[in-house]
Amino acid sequence: MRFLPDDAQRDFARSLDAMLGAQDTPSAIRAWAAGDQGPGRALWARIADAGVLALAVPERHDGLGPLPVELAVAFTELGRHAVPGPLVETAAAAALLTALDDRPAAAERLPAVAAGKTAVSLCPLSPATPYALDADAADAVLVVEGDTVRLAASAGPVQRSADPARRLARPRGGTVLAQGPGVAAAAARAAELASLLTAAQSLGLGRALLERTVAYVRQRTQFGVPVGSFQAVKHRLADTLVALEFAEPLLHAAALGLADGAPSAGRDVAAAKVTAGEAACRAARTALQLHGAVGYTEELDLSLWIRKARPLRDAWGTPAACRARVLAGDG
Amino acid sequence: MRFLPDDAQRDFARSLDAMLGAQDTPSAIRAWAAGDQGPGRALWARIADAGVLALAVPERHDGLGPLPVELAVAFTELGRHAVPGPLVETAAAAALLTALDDRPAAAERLPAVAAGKTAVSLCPLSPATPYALDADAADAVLVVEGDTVRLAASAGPVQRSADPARRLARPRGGTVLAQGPGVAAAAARAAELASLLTAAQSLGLGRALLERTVAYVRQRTQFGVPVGSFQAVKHRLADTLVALEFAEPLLHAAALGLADGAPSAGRDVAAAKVTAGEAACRAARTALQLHGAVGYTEELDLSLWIRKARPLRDAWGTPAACRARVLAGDG
Amino acid sequence: MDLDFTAAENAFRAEARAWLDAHVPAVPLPSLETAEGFAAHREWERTLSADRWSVVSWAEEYGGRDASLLEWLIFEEEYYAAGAPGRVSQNGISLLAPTLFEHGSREQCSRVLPPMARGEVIWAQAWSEPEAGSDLAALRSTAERTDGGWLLSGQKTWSSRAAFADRAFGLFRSHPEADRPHRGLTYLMFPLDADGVTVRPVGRLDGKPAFAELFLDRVFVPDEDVIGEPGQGWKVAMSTAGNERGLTLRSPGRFLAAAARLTALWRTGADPSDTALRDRVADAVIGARAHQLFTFAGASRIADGGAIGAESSLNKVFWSELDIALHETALDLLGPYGELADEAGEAPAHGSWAEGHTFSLAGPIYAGTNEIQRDIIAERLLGLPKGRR
Amino acid sequence: MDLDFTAAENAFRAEARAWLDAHVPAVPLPSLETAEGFAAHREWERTLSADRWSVVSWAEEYGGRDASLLEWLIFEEEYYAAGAPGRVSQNGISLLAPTLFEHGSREQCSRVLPPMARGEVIWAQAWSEPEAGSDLAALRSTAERTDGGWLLSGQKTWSSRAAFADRAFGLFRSHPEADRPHRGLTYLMFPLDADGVTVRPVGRLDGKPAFAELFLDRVFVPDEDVIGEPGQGWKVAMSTAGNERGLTLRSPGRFLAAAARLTALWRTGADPSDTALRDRVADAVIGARAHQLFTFAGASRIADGGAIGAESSLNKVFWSELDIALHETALDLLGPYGELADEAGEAPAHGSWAEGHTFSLAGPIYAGTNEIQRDIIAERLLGLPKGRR
Repeated sequence: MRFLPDDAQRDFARSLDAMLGAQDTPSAIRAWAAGDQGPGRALWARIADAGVLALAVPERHDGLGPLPVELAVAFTELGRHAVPGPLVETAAAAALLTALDDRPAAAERLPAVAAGKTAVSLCPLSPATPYALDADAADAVLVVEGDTVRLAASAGPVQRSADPARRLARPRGGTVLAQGPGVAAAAARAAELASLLTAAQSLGLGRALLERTVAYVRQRTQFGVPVGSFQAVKHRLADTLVALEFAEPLLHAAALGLADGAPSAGRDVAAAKVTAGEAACRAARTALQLHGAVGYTEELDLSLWIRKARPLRDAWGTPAACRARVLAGDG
Repeated sequence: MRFLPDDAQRDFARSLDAMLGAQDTPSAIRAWAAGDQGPGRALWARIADAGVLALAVPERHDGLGPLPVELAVAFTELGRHAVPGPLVETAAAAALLTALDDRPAAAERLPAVAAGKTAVSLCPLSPATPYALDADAADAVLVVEGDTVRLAASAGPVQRSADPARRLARPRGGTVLAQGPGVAAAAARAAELASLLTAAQSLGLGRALLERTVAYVRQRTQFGVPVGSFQAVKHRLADTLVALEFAEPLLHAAALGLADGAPSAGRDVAAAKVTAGEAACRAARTALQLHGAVGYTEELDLSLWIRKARPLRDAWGTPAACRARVLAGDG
Repeated sequence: MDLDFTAAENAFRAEARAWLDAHVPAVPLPSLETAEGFAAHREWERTLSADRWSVVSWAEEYGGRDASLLEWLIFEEEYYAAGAPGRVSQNGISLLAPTLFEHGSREQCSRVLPPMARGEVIWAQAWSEPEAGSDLAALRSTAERTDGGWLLSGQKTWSSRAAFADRAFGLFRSHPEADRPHRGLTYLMFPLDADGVTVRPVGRLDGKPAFAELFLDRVFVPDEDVIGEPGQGWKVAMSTAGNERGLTLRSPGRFLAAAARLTALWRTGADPSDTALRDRVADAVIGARAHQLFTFAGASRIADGGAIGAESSLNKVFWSELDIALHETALDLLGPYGELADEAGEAPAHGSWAEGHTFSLAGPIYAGTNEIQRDIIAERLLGLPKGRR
Repeated sequence: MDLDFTAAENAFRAEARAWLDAHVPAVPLPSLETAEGFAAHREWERTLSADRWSVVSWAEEYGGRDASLLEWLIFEEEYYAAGAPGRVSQNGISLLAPTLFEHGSREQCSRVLPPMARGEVIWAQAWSEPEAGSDLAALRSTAERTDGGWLLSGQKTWSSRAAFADRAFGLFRSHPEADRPHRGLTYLMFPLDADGVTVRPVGRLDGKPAFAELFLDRVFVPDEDVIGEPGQGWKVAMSTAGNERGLTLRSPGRFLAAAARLTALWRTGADPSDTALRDRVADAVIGARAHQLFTFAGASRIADGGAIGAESSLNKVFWSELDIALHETALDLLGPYGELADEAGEAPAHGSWAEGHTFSLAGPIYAGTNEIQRDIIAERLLGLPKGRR
């Protein structure tokens, strides 16, 4: 056992972090929120160039995957930089198309997904999940209902999320892409991957929130001393770190479980999802409180991160659903 | 509106506090736990002399009551001093006997209750409440089952509680004291009073825990400064005070509601019960943590207070039951 | 000890309720933090004022009803229960007016208060500065003595509602030679459209311009707009911070109404056997009731001639945490719709849960952070040593 | 990155499981914190030791199996899953032995370790003093130089298990002239039945004499029982505090087993639609798994030649809070039986939930309070200023 990212995984994360850090992601996020996907798609292309999307696509469709562990590592960095767009959904759609084993449908789209040319939104339509993320910005929108997968005809009107970079739509109409008993199982596997990668985003988001807040309280002074020298501030940040540090191994174990097709993978993903999601929410609350009024303004780039935490916590598995799943008897 | 204890209520509380403070209650508690009820019953007699038990008994049976507000004030002080024995149960039994309107049964016992000569245990027997508190030490044990009140024949074997001063027994056999459609309603009213007075005990207990912990951290030094100068310690104590300060008005309002027979009284009692019970548990955890190892020893008298918090929180209405009651549509 | 209202109080409640029934807009006004919403809310203040409901606790000569604190609480309960609009004059009414009552001249009161009551002049507060948030004694903006008045210079931040307001009030360093940082400050009122004032709106978390930054460059303020003695601004500002204000900054009526809406949401939309959500709804109901009762007790203490000093810190910590928990419960109850921004077409209850949630998140920060409130509780109510924290 | 065990590790697990299946007492032993239970647990140590299961990670010459850290974790998982008794030798094995391995002489190791492994000598720790709890540098007990050894005087408190143990180890002030309070201390071992030692048992919350106070009056200790250099005791004690110990003070196996018992309790006794309880059970299961995985990651880091320094503070905060939450959930699941003391005849699971709860409450206090752990996390892992707190 060596339950740590290996050198290649670490280097991959570091190079993604460096690449994304050199981009102006806040501007891309703000543009995306305003309906201008240009900068976001440019970022998307760079992420694809780095090989991230290919990790979700099998080799036979010009990909490198599926590699859930490397995807989790990569999506942690995407979360750290709050990259906008249906990245999780595109990776999950790749898993769905792969699992459907409908060669033409997969062959038609997966090479373009791997290359970063196609963004896909995906939505398991139900009362609990009526919206498809960024459907208006996607090149294709897949809708799963029961044993059917549809390719939606249009995105429908967009609803704004509390996270301005999340654009929520109710996809309409379209044609049936696949139907039959295998669809639900394939969709469930895709949803597990989506849940895992959302958890990874939460973890990265939470780490970024913590790091920036630590940096802020070290330099901000009140009452003649750095705010970070107050014990109440220190302890709050310490608790935030504890929450994040114990979410990470759950995430990695869940990724390994998905990679191995372990029977407990569904439970492991649920455990990682709720823990990382709650840890990021805690980090967001900490960031908001310790930045004080400045953290409460949309001008501060960090507010883009703060507002992401809660929607990510609920996307692809609410805390209640995840906790129920952890105790569910089956696999 | 003058939603504050009046001078008479305040003086009553102060004189009870002074009287109990002059007794060696820790010894009485330890003796009670060991099965020696002598010192506890002596304390009981003084409490009755102060008029506390007469507050639960109507004038026609030589009492001064029923006066739920004054009872709540008094039981807050009994809780502050962690007085052992089935005091809540005796007051509730008085309410039950009064409500049953069975003059002989009431006339036989209530004057002795008011005079402090009769201690009564009371138990609404159900899977959730199988034990009668201190039944072995009581002069009478009333058991309510459905539409029947029994006078139990014996206490049965005693189970030790995590609070050593609470002796739990399963009363056995006995004779039927009352039966019929009025019993359940009378028992419900008695249970509401028991819940209110348990909440009052929790509040007093929590206040005592907080006060002693504040005193301790002011004098205890570590790292060259009083422990109470650390911000983490200060904030924890501040949060404990907040919890207690907002429980008190709920308690007083619930007592007023019972006194007035307000339709919302049941909900108000439940709100007070869960809030005071949780506040006392928080105070106990704070006391334990901030006393450190010394708080974890039974030698410290405060441990007698610490161990009371959780059983009181659950007695006569668990937090879950109280929260459900708060949202119940009826009265 | 009682919780009884007098016949007069009950009549006051009935009158308020009837008026609100007749006047509260059927469709919620647009968000207070937008230009359109600000105008609509200003108009609403005029409507309130026309029937003397905008400042019930003030003297009649200034537009009020001489209502007692308890009557004010009753009015607030009815106001929020009726779903009436947010109060755009809140800063003026709850921060500036009490200061004027205590330290203002009769002339100042007569000049400033009636237009405030009518919503004709909306006031913004100008306390914080970039380097003086929690640490208000670190203020740097200056008031320089000039002929017949003062020249204000410097930068103020987090000036709530200043994006659309008419005038502002705040503290300025007038006596830089003072020996301690919280001395030598002066409390002044100034127009936001004066020469030398630049107002830069700042969006809050949901993007609404709920604040502004103010840049002041030798803005002239006549002596008549100084409140209290020059150099005594700290005392003037603090003297009204602790008493009624600690009880009334956020009225119980607000949380009672929110808890009632939450309960209705739970009853209509939630699985009643979901005890995890049920417990959180119950806690919100209990918390709102506790806050109301705590406030009644505080009002009784004030009626007895007592004061609410550091106890207002208990109140601040309690309601700010209650408000967040209540709104987070609502968002969880709303499931996928809890994520929607308030302006989203499908946002439940016209987006008011989303806006309420955003607003609640600021609670532990403004009006003295909860960290500072806990220090005050520990030091002043529990007697713990001051220490360096 | 993987979570795979080698064939040898799996074989080790199978061997441990088989042995435990065959040897773990069917009826739980009496509480470790009673005289009777202590004797029974000492006997159990002998049983473990006879087949070399008492100290698997030690060298074979001292009674171990040269097991790796990972094998130790495997053993612990199997041990607690089998419901095996608590470890009465825990203090010696986890606190004294690592110190001897690093700083003890070969002679000391040979003399002290084998009887420890066999449960023949049970060790108590003697760190704290009345005025030196969290602030260990404030120690006052003295070691005075004498012919061929040292004379120990003073008072030690909270000496876990000293009521029944044979020997103790701790720090004593040997060089009072040292310039800083944590210098001038010496690490010594001494017998609890020596002349001049008075042991006064102290009951913990549930009344069990889990600690003792030690009064020392010129207790002679020969030079051979000094560990490391005289005057260097602080360094000696601290050098082993941060590495593996931070990972292994409470093994993941303990919490995994407790979470499994909790889940079983929930499945058999609880209303499955009670989501409030369900969520807490799920959190315990998730927490135990997270703690296991965090430990695997730490073990991997150590295997890579890395160190676990301040990260052990993360671990301490996490498991101590997990342990309390887990046990409080159990007590709530047990309804009215959750109140029963462990020796009550009707106490569920032979009172082990009650005893576990009592034990868990001490978690945030011992081995460095959680307040201090959070200071360490903030200062050493997050780089926040030390400050006066």
